[in-house]
Amino acid sequence: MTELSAIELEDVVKEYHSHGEVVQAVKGVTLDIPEGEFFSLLGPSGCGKTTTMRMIAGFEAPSKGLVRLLGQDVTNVPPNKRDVNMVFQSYALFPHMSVWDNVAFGLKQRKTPQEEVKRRVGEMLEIVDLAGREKRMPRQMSGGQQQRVALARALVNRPRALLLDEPLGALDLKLRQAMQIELKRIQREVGITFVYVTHDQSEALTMSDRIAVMNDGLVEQLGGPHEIYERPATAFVAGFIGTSNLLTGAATGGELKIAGGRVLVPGHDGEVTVTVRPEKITIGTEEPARESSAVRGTVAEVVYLGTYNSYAVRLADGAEMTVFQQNAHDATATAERGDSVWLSWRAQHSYVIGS
Amino acid sequence: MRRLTPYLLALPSWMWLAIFLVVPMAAMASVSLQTGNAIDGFAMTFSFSNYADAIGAYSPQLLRSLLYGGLATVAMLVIGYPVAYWIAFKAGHRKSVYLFLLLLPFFVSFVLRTISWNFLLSDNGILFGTLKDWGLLPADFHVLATTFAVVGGLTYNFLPFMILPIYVALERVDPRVVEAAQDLYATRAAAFRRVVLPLSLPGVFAGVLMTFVPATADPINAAILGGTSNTMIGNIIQTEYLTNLDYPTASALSFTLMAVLLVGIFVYARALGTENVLEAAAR
Amino acid sequence: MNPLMRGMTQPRTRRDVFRLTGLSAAGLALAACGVQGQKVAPPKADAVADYWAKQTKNGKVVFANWPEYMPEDKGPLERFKKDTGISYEYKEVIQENAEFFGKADPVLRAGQPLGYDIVVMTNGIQLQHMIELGYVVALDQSKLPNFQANAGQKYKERAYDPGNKYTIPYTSGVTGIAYNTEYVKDDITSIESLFDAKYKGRVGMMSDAQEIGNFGMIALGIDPEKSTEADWKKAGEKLKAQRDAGIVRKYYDQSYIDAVSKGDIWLTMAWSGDVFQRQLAGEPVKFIVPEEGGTIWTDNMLIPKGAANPVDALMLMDYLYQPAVAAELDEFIQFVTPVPAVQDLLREKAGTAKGAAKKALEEMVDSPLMFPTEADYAKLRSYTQLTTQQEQVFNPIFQSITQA
Amino acid sequence: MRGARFGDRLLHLYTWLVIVWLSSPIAVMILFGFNDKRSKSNTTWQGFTLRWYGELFDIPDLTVALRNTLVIALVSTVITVVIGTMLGLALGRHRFRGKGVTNFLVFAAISTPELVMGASLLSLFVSGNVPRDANTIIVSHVLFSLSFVVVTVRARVVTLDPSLEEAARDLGATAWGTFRQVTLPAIMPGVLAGAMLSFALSVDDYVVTSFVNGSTVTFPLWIVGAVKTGIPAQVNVMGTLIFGIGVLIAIANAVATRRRT
Repeated sequence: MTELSAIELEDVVKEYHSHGEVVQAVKGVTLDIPEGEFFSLLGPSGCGKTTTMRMIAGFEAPSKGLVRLLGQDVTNVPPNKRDVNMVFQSYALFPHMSVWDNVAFGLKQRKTPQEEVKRRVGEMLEIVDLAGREKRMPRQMSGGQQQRVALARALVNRPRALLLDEPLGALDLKLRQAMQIELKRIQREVGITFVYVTHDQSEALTMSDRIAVMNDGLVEQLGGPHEIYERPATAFVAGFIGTSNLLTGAATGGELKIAGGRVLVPGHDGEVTVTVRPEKITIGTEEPARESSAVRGTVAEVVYLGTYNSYAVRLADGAEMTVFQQNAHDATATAERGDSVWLSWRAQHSYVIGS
Repeated sequence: MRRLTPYLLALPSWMWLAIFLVVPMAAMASVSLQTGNAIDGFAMTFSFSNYADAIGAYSPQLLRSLLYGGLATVAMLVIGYPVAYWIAFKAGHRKSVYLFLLLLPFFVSFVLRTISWNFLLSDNGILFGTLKDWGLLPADFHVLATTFAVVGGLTYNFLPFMILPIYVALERVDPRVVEAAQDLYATRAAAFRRVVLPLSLPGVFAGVLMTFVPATADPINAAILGGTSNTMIGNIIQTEYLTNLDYPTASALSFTLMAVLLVGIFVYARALGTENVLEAAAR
Repeated sequence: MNPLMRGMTQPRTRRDVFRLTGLSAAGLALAACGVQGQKVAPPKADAVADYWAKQTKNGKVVFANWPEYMPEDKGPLERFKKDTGISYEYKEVIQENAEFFGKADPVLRAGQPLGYDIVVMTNGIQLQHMIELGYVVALDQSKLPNFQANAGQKYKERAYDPGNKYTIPYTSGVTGIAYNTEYVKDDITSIESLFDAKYKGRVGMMSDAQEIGNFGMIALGIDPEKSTEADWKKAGEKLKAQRDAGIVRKYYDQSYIDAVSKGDIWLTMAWSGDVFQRQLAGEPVKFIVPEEGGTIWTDNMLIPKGAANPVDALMLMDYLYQPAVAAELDEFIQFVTPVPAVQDLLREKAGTAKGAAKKALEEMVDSPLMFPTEADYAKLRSYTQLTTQQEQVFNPIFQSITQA
Repeated sequence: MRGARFGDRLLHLYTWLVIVWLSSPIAVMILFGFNDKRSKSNTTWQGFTLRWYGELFDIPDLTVALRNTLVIALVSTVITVVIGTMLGLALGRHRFRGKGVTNFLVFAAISTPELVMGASLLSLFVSGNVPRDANTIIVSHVLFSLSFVVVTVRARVVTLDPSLEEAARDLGATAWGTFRQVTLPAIMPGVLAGAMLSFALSVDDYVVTSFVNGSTVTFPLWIVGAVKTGIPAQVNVMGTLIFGIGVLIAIANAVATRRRT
């Protein structure tokens, strides 16, 4: 990689001491985030993603390991001397300051000339569409407006990287979707590195260039959205990102026998875990051709979801598989509850985890 | 029902304040305009000169009280703020324990505390006597019967009333707001000055109100710890009322004191930029 | 019915409650009738007889006194109960004359009973007000046989209550000079020592206008009892010069005794009983009556107006004049008893006692602070008697010094 | 970061210094509760004894006075906290007519010199023919503590997020349930601070009490009276016990919170 790394974490560990016990919140994370990337830390709550970000911001000192910004070791540099800014989950706007004063805070702290402060704050309020509301106090604004103030307050400083801690969590769905696009647009415009912490996988997939999926203090998988979705490195990732059907068993001669059917796993032998995305599966009443993976089952539930139908199909051993079928032609379902059906999918859609 | 709620909430306190404060105060206001003496009786003469006479006679004590009260308040603020700050942000789940410890000496009667101070601060007592024996202090060094002792006593006796409201205000400052300031390049000092301090001002205001006012009116510290020229206005009111039975003068002085304090609080609130003084006064 | 009561008993609408102004008006009305004067002429002799003729013994008495003025086992009261069958309630509710008067005045002025049958007050302005305002029941002299028989002559001739019309003494004390013998090596004999620049910053004076005024006058050779306004002013000037020269450390209330025994002040105006207790505790303090003179004060028993059990009260007051009872009381209080026979009784007791108790009793018997000699008494002056008008001149002269 | 930690430690030490300073006269008081004094004065050390602890309740009036003080403080604190919190809520949350006057009265109650308050209350009780006893003391203590509770509670209420209460109502809570489960916990630090102040003010008060006590004697009243002839050592012991019980409560509290977390 020729580009300079905006943020590097080198085997970073964070331990807390609580009543004589040591709790590891982050158990050794190594990351290398190039400049200009939209990078997401994705994981369930308590996985260590927020702690990791707070170490980048400087609010927590790592117990072990190094943090580098633009190649410089900042492990022991306080947050006010780090050229990164943060958008807090609850925004953390200064309740006693107007919108203008909130946004101008960072510039004033850096002794920016007054004229420039005026110009840049004005510009930034234009960008986030808050021009004309400079005198408002935070508590007089809606959640979406507060969110934009928080964004403006961080971006106006033109940081080398912007850290966002679940910034859209408090917004309603429509607004959240609009802001996702907005954030992406702003990121492209200002061209700075975004590190985005979220537990919402669709948000991460929509916006990120790369995603680090974290679980229990460790990075389980690091890669682009497509890679993470299509080729999950672990069962956890497969389960956490989207919906997955997990099938396990011993394969012989590139074929895995399961109750009521077979899964083709060319080139694999022995114990395997296979993941199949529900939208890759075809549901039908005829037995499919030999070259497909196929399994028999009974429809347990059909849910109409507008653009597609979701089927829950119970296999002979009691396991359930989820199948999505596009409503491409008409809205009538292929099968009803209680019908006996065949599920089939192509060999390349069976992804063997860890391969 | 909704519209009645505030009235219902305020009603018990209103009754209390109306019956036990307003009525007696009105009576006192009337007394302050009367003339006469305890034996022959007092008559209402609308003698506003009572005020002029009382202020004329006791302006040195009045000014001294404001000075001592002000000094003590500043001292309390300087001493108490860091304590409130530490408890609010750093004491974790032991906050209430620390607050309790700070207030505990005040569950023991003030007379006992004062007697103990007298003993501790005695010219040749266990503290100064020892230091004098070691030659660390001149023989005629003394703290009792000085202005310092009076202001110190006021500071001591009202300190918890400064710490508690500041603590209450600081306790609700979101720590993330402080982090946000640091994230935006503010040093710890700047984050304190620009964010924590302004957010704690309502508590500071309440603390100043709760300490400056009673400290200025207090007669006890001056009587016990003061010397020959430390008499405060509270002592004068006490003498006029109890010894001289000059109820009009005592009442006039009390109202003057309250008026001066009210003006003082008003000016202070303005200096803080509070729009509505009475709102702020009750904050 | 007064306006407040009316306001509280009548049904009212919510609106009325909010009308603070209305209540204020009630307050004004209340104030108007709150401080009426009621100076009374001394009751005629037959009125006194009439009053007492109507009273009967009720078998109980409520005694309001200062704390630590009665042995913890309440011995004298218990014996009174046994001898007379009169039960007692003893309340230590008086902490200061001024404060006690301050809270008794509105009650008595409103014609309500104080709730006590006997009250103990020091002679001085407040006691004088009590008498002048008619707050005190005139005593039936015929029912005070023990007092007549056993009280010392001086205690029957008190200027503030000639003929014991309203009060009889409970105990007495002397105001003189106390000094700390660790710091003052000379023998103090004169009141002038209090004005000596040698003791700059080490002199304590009393804050009470009467006490300090008396000492100012005694220092100038003026008898306070016969003083005039011009004398007060002269005394005021002398005391002001003393203060301005930095001689006085502080104007004290009761707290002077701690200050002098710790050495914060070296010499001070003082009350005899306080000093004697410190001496017994082994503290280096000494009390003298200055050769120019000192003052004598007395705590007096009186029956407040409206008392429920005046006959029983009078019986108890007189009972305390039995020498044995007075001795028991004095042994505990250690001030000057109005019953001279106590000295012999305590001497007898010392003869049979042993060890530390014997030593303590012997010290008491020999102490001029508990039993002043005739020579001591000769030097003692009483408080100035002031009319209300005079008081309005007298008090400011001295308060302007002590409360600068 | 290391500098910050050092600063915190310094402040921690400082807080303890202030606590020690505030408690230092109590140390002397505790010490002299063990003084084997022979006379009535208790200012010079005359040897160690536990005698006063054995004879703690030998002065019946003093025992009664202490009990009175504690009962009065408890009752008046409860009343003050209840009605003061109500007014604090009204002032902090609602707009209503008479708010300005109320604020003024709250200020006036703080700024009235104690002596004036005591004297005027006595006049009121006398005029209204109200007998003076523990009840009138409680009434007066509520009066002078009220403002302190109102001010601390109100300071807390003004920053309370109203949507919290709306959320509770939305989840089916009754008005009272909302108050008990949402509002009250949220304003609790203010209420507790007010309660502590109120209790301390009541236990400590001398001036106002001395006017409205009738024949009821409280601990401070008894002590002030006893100063004239020397305070018995039992007073020190009682002060020590009050202090000791307080410290025990603080320790128990600390232990309990440690267990919980």
